[in-house]
This record gives sequence, structure tokens and C-alpha cells, in this order.
Amino acid sequence: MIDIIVMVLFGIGLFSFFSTTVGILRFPDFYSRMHAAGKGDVFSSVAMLLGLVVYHFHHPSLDGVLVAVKILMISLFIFLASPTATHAIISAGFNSGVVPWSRQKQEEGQQ
Amino acid sequence: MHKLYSFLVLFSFWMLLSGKFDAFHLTLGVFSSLLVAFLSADLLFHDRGKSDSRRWRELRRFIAYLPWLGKEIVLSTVHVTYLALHPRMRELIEPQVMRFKTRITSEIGQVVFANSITLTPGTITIQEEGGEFIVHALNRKFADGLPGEMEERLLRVFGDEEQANG
Amino acid sequence: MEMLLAKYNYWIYVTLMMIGLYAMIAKCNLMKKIIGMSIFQTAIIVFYVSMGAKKGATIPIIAHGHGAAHEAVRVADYVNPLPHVLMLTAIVVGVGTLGVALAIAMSIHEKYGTLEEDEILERQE
Amino acid sequence: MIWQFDLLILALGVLCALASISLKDLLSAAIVFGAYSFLMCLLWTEMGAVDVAFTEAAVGAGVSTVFFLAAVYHTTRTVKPRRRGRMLHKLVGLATAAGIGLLLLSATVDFPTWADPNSPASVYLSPYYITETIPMTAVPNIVTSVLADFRGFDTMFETSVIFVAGLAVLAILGSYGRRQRDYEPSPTGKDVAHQSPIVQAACRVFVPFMQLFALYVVAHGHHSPGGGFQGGVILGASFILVAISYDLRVMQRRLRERLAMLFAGLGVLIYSGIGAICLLLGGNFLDYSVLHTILPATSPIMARSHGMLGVEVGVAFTVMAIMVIIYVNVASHGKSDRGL
Amino acid sequence: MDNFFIVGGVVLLVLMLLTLYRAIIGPTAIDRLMAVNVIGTKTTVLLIIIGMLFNWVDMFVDIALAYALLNFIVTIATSRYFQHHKNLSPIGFGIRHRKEGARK
Repeated sequence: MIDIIVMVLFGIGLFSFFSTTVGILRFPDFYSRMHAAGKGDVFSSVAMLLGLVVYHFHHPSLDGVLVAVKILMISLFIFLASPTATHAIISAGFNSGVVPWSRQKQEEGQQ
Repeated sequence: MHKLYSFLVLFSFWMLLSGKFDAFHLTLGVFSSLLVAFLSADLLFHDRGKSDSRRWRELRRFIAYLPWLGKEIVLSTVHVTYLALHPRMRELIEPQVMRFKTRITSEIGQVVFANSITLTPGTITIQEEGGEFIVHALNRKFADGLPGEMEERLLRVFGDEEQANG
Repeated sequence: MEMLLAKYNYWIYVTLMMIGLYAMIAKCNLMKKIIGMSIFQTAIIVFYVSMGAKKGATIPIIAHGHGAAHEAVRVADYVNPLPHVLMLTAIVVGVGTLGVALAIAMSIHEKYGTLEEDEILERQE
Repeated sequence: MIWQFDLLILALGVLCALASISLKDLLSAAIVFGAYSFLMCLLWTEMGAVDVAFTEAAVGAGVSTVFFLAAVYHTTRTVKPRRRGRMLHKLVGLATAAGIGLLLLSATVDFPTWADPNSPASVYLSPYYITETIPMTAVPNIVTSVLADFRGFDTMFETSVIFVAGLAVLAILGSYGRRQRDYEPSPTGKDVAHQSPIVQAACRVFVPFMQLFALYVVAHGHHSPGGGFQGGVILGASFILVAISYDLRVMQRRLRERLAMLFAGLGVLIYSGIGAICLLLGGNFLDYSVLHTILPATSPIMARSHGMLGVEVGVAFTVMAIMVIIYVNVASHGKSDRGL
Repeated sequence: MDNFFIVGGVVLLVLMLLTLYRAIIGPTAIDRLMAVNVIGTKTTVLLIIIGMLFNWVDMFVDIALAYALLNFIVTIATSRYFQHHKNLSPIGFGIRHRKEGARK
């Protein structure tokens, strides 16, 4: 039972990391790539880490609980740090004057 | 006072990290937490003028706010996944930069608001300066959705009492 | 062929080392040379650490802590700790030397206005 | 010892190394080099070298890439496109690298196969450390006991090397009143660029936990990976984070440069002082077991354990202070005023 | 279960390889930074998986915690750099300079 929960959570994490990667590779400009990197990154890491936390309830013991709490703390820190990092990167891009991609401009460029 | 609070917070963090509850390690923990509390208490509790009851209330309401944020994070991941895997993705997105002013006055509230915007579907905070937000949105729909519901919820958490009621 | 497969790791360490050495010799920019030096350094560290690896062994921390000293410790169960000790200090000393190298590069840039090796040599004459 | 991971990580590492030496933009090269350091950390963890991996984690993520960024900030970012006459240079480089590589590869024929438990490196001396660490020092982490006790003399001089590196950076970039401290206006016209409040708030939350974590790492080096080197680097990184998110001056209000220098010296002094106390008590230099005569309620074995803790604290002091000193000087070009 | 974690780790590493592609081709420095940031977050997860495979997570979780705490220093330092220097690609002044990005 626990194994199935772990596998499902881990699978969800892996799948969203996959889509994050595809997004990072496919999106047209820096800002929209940042959308993929910023959001998918938090969710996929936290989902995988939660899966690993659940795995620790196989043999409940004090040490196991402490490890689970530490992994939860890691996900908490990722949860705090990742949006901040996203914001720092995107404001660096904005301040340096990266122009957002838009469809009109691309069509004009092609003509 | 804030040094005592940060000592308590840091010492509980130490207990979780350490997992060894013998006298020797606990003494080391007290010592380290005191040192860090002395060094960086002003960082952890930046806003020193805040009353204790207010701080407590904000914490309680903030925890109540988290499930909603979690739901939004899941939604935003689903949305990004959908866009990234969509074969004609370039026709679906219409990136734009917009700016607006928020009604949230407290600094920490603005910070939480900015990070929440970053985590919710389709929007990322680019800049935040004294209540002025510059936001990048993937779509017109998301751009129009701001500040919207999230600001209401955060006003309830961080706003002044009268502002939240009125 | 089997012998090659059993030693593939050495091939990759040598490749890493060659990349570092090439950057140190052929790249003209001082900062690139410093990056090359760091790569060379990690290649050597990887080599040492892999010398200590043992099949079927776990990390070099003895599981049962205080009070269980009478239980025999089987050597084959633990990875060789000696290379780890040597390399641990090497990494931190490496940061120190990196700082010194960067400081030297910065004062060279202040004096000659460039980080390119050939331009520095030209301006010295 | 998971060969699938091993192969993939090594392949990724080689790619990263190639990319970081061939990128024309030094800032990007430094960033990609950061990714290289992540991969090396993974590689060492996977080989079972947790302490080495921990050091690399602290150093690679917290310190070395930031040093690169600071140096690039004060020098230049571009690599000039090459003119004629570099072909020979490249050929010589390639030939030397290939020659030495081939020599080394021909030597691998005599090498033990990978992860052979009976390789010469693993049968001489190290079994002694593995079996004796618990009976002689009561420290489960063998790396710590070898680092601070069995080979303590070695580590003392490694600490001194780090101290000397800090002194060298100070001597090269020099501060102490040789230059006037001027606040040059920033090129964009704005005054000293400040970080956004979001970054500052996040750093305010992170810094105290980072510092406590560093102290935890130092204190628990006996039972889990960690110790003075790792803890010192993380502690230094926390001060660097303050300097990045606020200003170098804000950081210097917490840890003045002279105070940092004092701490650096103090760390080496603690280390050698403990050794000298052992000498005074009639033992050998750095033979902590004689300390049980002055430490209350300890046996000679526990005295070795506590002596190691003292030594690790000394190492942490030196490493922390030297990291801060190098950062301050590299980031502000020796002026220690504004910083990166 | 161990096999599952090995497969999961391998998939994670392959996806990291794809992310690394963005880190190598750029085109601008902040694109690379973004990719490296993602790789750093995933390193945390992979460290814990390795701990699971060694059957002794207690010892590995500290390293992962160190990464979780330290990972964003580089990001913030780089954003700090761009507050002083506004151009993203060093050659020319364009927003995106193909020549810089095209070279590997």
C-alpha cells in the first residue's frame, strides 16, 4: 500500500519534471521558459520529496520520523527559495531589457 | 524579546536536526542557538514594532491560507504541463507585462503576495517596489485575474483589522 | 574488452583531466585557465575517491555508535576512508587557492586592462 | 556504487566541463561550472564519500561560483575572439593533453579494476583506521577520526594553508587604508543598486537557519557527515548571503574585516593550542587522550572524542573567517566598501 | 522498491541532461542560470534517492539540506551582477545575440 503511494507521488513528480524540461526547451522566450522552470520545479521536487517521506512510514521509528521531518524541511526550504530565485532571475532579465516574445512580432519577423 | 523568540525557534530547529537528546548534545544546542540568536535575531524578526498578539494572529491565518496556495500550485503545474506538451503551444500563449498597485500595506504581506503570484498559474512577479507590482502573465485571462481573489485572502491575513473588515 | 569495461571510470577521469589540462595550456583567457585548473583538480579528486571505493561496501560511518565497541567491525563493509580525508581538505584548500588565483587575475586586470595572455605579454614589452 | 548513476553523472560532468571551457562568455562559463560542481557532488555521494560530497556541496553551491562571479564583475566578461597565431598554441595544448592522457591510460592497465575490495589502496593502513576508530576514539564517523586525530598533524597544516591563502588575498588585493574608499556612482545612474524586498525577506529567513545548520554540522561531525570544514564553509556562505542580499557594509556591521582576521588566527591558535596543551600535560603533540586529566568526567577515549570537537571548532573558525575575507576582498576589489 | 528508485533516479538524470542542453546553448546568461537552478533543485532529490539506495538516509539528508539552503546564493549573486551590468550577452548590445548562443 505504502509502496503504491510512494510510486504514485514519485511518478507525478517525475512527470511534472518531464513537462518542466520540455517547457524549458520549447517555450519561445526567456519569460515563458521561466514560467515552466519556476512552477514545475517547486511542484515536482515537493511531490518527489513527499513520496520519499511516505516511504519512511514502512518501519515507524524515532529515527525514521526525524528523517521524514528533515525531508519535509528540505521541501519547505525549496518552497521558500524557489519563487525567490525565480523572481531574482526574471527581474535580472527585465532590468536588462529583454523584450517579451509576442506572436505579432514573430509574424512580422517572418514576413 | 525577539531574541528570546528566535532562540526558541532556533532551538526547536536544532532538536529536529540533531535527534540526539543526551545532555552533551543538548548543551551544544543551547549554546549554538544562543550564539545564532545573538548574531541574527534582527534578521529573523525584522519588524520589531509588531505586537505579539498580531504576530500570532498573522501566523495562524497564514497557515490557514496555505492549503489554498497548495491547490493553486497544483493547478499552475497542470497548466504549465498542458502548455508545454501542447503541440501548437505558440498559438495558446500571449505573453504580456502588466503593472498594478496593491492594497496590502505591510512589507511581509507584499512579499508573500509576490511569491504567491509567482507560484500561481500563468503569472510571475517581475518587480515589487512599495506596493507597485510588475507582473508577467502568459495569457490575457491570467493578467485580468490579478490582483483578484488572492489579494482578498492575503488582506485577511496581513491587513489591519479595520481594513479587513471594511 | 572486459578489461576495458571494468576500467571505464579511469578513462573518464583521464578525459576530465585532459579537458582541464587543455584549458590551462591552450586557452588564452586567464579566467578560463582558472576554470581549467579547477576541472583538473576535481578530476584528481574523483580519481582518489574512486580508489577508495569497494564493491558492496557502505559509507565510512560505523553504524552502532557508542557503547557497541565489542562488536567486530568488518573492514570489507566500509569504504576506504583515507582518500576521503585527503580529498576533503584538498577541496577546501582548493577554494583558498581559487581565491588567490582570482585575486591575482584581478590585479593583473587592474594593471594591464585585459585578461588575455597575449595582450598582457604585448603590453609588458 | 550504482553503476547506472555513475556512468550518467560522469557523462554529464564531461559535457559540463567541455561547455564551461568553450563558452565565450565568462559569466556563463562560471554558471555552467556551478552545474559541474553539483554533478561532482552527486558522483562522490554515489561512490560513498559522503564527507567529500558534503564539502563539495557547501563549497560549490555556496562559495566558489560566487567568487567567480565577483571576479568577473570586477574584470571583464568577454573572451576576445582569437587572432592569428593561436593555432600553434592550441595544437601544443592538444598534443600535451593527449600525450599525458595516453600515458595515463597506458598506466591504467596495471590498475586494479574499479571498486575492487582488494586493491592495494584498500588493504594497506586503512583497515587499521576502520577497525580501531571505535575502540580508540569512540567516534563512529571514520573520516572525522582520521581527519582530526590519527592524521591531526596533517589537518593542522591544511588549516594553516587556508589561513595563508586568506593572507595572500589580503596582500594581493590589499585593503587596510592603502586605497581610499570611494563610492563610485553605479553605471546606471541609480545609487547603490539594492536587491528587491522579496529577496531580502527570503534571505532574512534563510540566514539564521543556515548559521544554525552550520553549527549543527560542526557539532555532529562525529556521528554523521560533516565537521569543521563543511560547517565553516556554510557559516561563511551565510555571511556572504547577507552581503549579497543587502550590502557589503551591512555584513561588515556583523563581522568586521579585522574581527574576521582575528577569528582566522584564533582558529589556527585553537588547533595548535589544543596540541600544545597535550604537550604540556605530558603526552605527544595533538595526543588528545591526555586531556582527560583536565576535562571533568572523561575517560582517555572520550577525551579524544572531545579533543576532536575542539579541533573542529578551530577549523570552522578559520575556514569561516577566510571565506568571508576572500569574498570581501574579491567582491570589492580590496576596497571593502560596496561589493558585488 | 530499490529497482524503482534506481529507474527513477536514471530518469531524473536523463531529464537533467535535457535541462543541461538549455544550460549549454543559452542563448543568454540568465537562461543558463535558470537551467542550472533547476538542476540544483533536482540534485537535492537525487541525493536523497542515493541515500535510500544505500539504506541509510540519515547520513545523506544533511547534504541535501545543505543544498536546499545554499542553492540560491548563486542565483541571487547573478541577479546582483545584472543590477550593475545591464547587458545580457557580452558581444554587441542586442537582447539576444545568436552568435554567442550558437557556439557550444
